[in-house]
Amino acid sequence: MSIEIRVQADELDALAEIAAVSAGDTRVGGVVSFVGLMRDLNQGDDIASMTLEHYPGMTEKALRKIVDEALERWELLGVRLVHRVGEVRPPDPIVVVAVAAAHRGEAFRACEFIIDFLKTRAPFWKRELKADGSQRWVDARSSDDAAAAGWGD
Amino acid sequence: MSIEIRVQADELDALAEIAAVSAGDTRVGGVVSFVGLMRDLNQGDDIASMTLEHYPGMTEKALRKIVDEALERWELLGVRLVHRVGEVRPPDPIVVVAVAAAHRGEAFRACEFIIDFLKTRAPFWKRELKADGSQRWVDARSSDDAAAAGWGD
Amino acid sequence: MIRILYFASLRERLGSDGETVSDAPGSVAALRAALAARGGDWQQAFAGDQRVLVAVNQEMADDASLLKDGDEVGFFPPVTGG
Amino acid sequence: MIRILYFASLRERLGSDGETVSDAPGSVAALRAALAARGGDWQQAFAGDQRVLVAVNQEMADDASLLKDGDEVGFFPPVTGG
Repeated sequence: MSIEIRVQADELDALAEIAAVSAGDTRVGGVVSFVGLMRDLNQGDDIASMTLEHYPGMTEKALRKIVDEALERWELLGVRLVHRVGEVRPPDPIVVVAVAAAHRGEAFRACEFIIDFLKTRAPFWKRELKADGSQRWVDARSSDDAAAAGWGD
Repeated sequence: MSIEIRVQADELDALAEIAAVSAGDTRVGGVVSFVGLMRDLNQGDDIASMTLEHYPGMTEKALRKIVDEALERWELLGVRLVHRVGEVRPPDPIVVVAVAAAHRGEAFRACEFIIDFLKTRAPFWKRELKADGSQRWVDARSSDDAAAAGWGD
Repeated sequence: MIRILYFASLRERLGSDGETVSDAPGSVAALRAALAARGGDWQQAFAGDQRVLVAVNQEMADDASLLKDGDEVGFFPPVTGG
Repeated sequence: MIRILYFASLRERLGSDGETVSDAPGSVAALRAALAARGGDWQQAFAGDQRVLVAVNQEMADDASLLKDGDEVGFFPPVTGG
């Protein structure tokens, strides 16, 4: 069982994380992964870059808790969850969630569960630098609350 | 919109396919992928290798139809679906489904839909070579029929 | 003329990967009946309790599907890819 | 003594990334009320209609959560990671 959770300012190599979640484990039948990428357009505005702030200490605990909950709910063989902080530019990866399991259904459920809860429970905040030079904090989306609520408690 | 569907006897580079589905498209906010890997154990037996047979001509049509259906159901920016044929060994990738979209929910739905339907509608068959030297055709799983039926028609 | 193809375990059981038949039976059901009438493994495959799927011109079909001259019919066991 | 931290847009609005208060109010609700009583941006942030989330000792908490000496309390806007 390979579990890896990281928050990093360095560039995120999403493909390496996806490869690592099943490396050396021939029991794995399926790997489902989600890679969140920075877009150059948000709410109709051109975005030049984004700064990701977080709450050091709490972030790691929150991510661990989300992953532990996934491990309790589903039969998994590996999870890698890596989130970028600091300044990112399109199309940098912001987050990767990779889940390995013997069977695909569990890997799909767990991967989506982890990203849905990360979006509402992990203390990250995005500030966008627009192409016109102005800055703004990104607003939370009610669709993210709805996605997390859909999993029940 | 990048669509790529392939059946190949060559080794499958799953990571390259995942990278390619969003390459150069900064509208993509999320990439969801499924990689099906060959396991060294099936139904309690050690498996040395597997031969994947298909129905040339029909396979490509069937895969295209599944992808077209996904494109109708969800707002997607890219799909790559590559399936291996011929002889594979653990832990070779057998199939990769990579879906790019502006938002993650649609990418998750479409990715799982494509693999669920591939498992019941695309003409591939697996013959296993067990570690003891005997061979057997893999039986279809009723759980795969159930997964595909869950999407309705 | 109809081109028939057999795949995977069905091909092995029948000892044939395909054949051409000169008469075009009216439907898939009629073709299955004609093949089953050969007896032995054919009878078991096409009239037994095994599940043999069918495609006409490389599209999934069923017993009610009609056949015409020049069609390609594929018979095969439930698929196991992915 | 309670350590308070402010994050993201809340930190910018309040012009502070944190502070230490010597009295331990009984609960998160009481601490919010004390901060709101400072008026101006504080009043708006902690008693207005904005959604300000709270964590106690780095775990998500709510207004009913009790506080004790040595606790770390983080206030922040709804999260936007991923």
